[in-house]
Amino acid sequence: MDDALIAVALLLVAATATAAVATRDPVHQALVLSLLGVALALLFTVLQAPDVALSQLAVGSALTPLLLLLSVRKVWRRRQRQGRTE
Amino acid sequence: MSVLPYLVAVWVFLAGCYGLATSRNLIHAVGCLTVCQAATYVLLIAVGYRDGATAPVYSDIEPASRPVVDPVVQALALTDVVVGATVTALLLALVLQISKRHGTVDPDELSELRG
Amino acid sequence: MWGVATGPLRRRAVAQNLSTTLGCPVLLLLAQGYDRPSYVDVALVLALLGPIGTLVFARLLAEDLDEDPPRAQALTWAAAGFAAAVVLAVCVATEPGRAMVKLLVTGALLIGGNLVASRALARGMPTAEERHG
Amino acid sequence: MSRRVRLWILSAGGTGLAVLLVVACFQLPGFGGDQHPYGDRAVRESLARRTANTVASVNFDQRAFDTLGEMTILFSAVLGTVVLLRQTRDEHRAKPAPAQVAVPVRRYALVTLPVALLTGLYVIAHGQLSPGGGFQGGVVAATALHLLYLGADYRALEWIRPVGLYEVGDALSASAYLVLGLAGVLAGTAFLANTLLSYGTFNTLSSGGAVPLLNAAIGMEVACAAVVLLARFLDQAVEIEESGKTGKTGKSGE
Repeated sequence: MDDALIAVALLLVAATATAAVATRDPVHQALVLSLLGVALALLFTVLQAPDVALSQLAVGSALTPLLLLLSVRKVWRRRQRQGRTE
Repeated sequence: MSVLPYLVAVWVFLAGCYGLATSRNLIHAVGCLTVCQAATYVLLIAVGYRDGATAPVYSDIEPASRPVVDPVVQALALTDVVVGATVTALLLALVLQISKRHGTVDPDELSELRG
Repeated sequence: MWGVATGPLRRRAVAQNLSTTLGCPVLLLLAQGYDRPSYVDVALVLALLGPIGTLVFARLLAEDLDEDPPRAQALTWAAAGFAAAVVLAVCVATEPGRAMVKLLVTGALLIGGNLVASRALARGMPTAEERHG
Repeated sequence: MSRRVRLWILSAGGTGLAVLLVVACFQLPGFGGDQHPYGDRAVRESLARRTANTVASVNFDQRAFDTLGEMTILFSAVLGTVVLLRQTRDEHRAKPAPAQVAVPVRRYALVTLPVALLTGLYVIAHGQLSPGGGFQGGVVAATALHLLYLGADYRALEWIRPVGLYEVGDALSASAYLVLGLAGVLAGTAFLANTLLSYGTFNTLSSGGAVPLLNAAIGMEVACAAVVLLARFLDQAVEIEESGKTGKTGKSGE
């Protein structure tokens, strides 16, 4: 039972990580990365590491996507303004 | 089963490296770097796991009543998760500076600029 | 459900919301299965931060989502029902006390947050949101 | 060097690395094995010092010096971000238009904000007992504050969050950690040695000697750090405007 759960969680993490790398658009990637955070948290819980799961959830579900999206928006706004001035 | 977690960590790490090397957008590259970081956490936690054990937290179980997994690697991983996020923020700040100075976030165009 | 890592933006956003709603009950069940009440903290934090994450996406991607608002009412309600069922089942299994209160808070946060986030994505709101800044 | 050549070099290197890593995997002790000499010793030490959460004991007691290093990385990362994202001379601030937020979202944010702050504090305070601790709780509390940005708008957030104060808090908690460590030296033991305070009763809030104090310092440090980071990024993304000619200077080669 434990082994099956661990295997499922591991494959989930591997699949999500591959999807995160394969997603080229940073906005879409931010969404996949927040999924990866949840998947990692599940894996850590199954591997009996609730502390690390908590840490990963705190960072992965809101903080990292927010930072990524804000950077994307800043770059995008700058490009828009360049388009207008040139 | 006895090497599957390690292999998954290797796979995630290599996938992250591939994305890092072929990325056409620095923000995407930073995202790939976080995937690489995730691989190290998986490896660390997998090394510390013990069959049939539980977490080394004794607030709700009696000490020595159940076998526990290795707390040392968990401590390493947990600090690194949070510190890694701030380092990601630092990298994103660098990306923003690059985009401000050069008007692009594509690493290929950047190397052309430098000549 | 995890295959929704592909597809248009709106499908991804809904999937991200659903991942919280389904991941949290799984965490509760795991806590019950391992007989470790302290694991409930993880579920509590996920129930708290998951909807915040979705709201972040809803806020910052407002103009992209406005073009074709995602509609997944049936799916959302199904997931919320599943979450409620799991929370109730786990509540029945624990004796009343602090642990029960924690569970109920988790459940309320999870379901409320999920519904609000889903509606924020779907723009079914009294006032239309405008892009910020 | 063209893209294709680079891709070839990458695949060659990647294959080599993959082979080495896979070989290394098979040399590792098997997954789920029973051999954890360091883990067993850490658990024994932690129980001797009456800290229920062994992970917190490793972090803030047995390897407290290592955590000092991690904290330094965190602090310098925040410092670097603040320096990189400061407002330069060719930028000016534009007041963002007040955003209209849907009523349910606002209500949800207002209800959840205190709950989230409380959860953050709970996770920090129970760090030495149940899963959690300064690192996680700090991030949760910092994220909770930003519910205000989601529920109201940016100006409401600025009103409740004077960034300067949080920068000071960041520095203060970093030095609090150092002072707690130096207290050990002054008392005649080693730096960051957990010998000054009594270990307390097992599984209560004040157990574990210096662990709860160091934990609280880290919690405050991380919370302030996350708030400052997000504030800088929000400033950049929402408020700061450029004068419009910066993009072109780059192309002439700086």
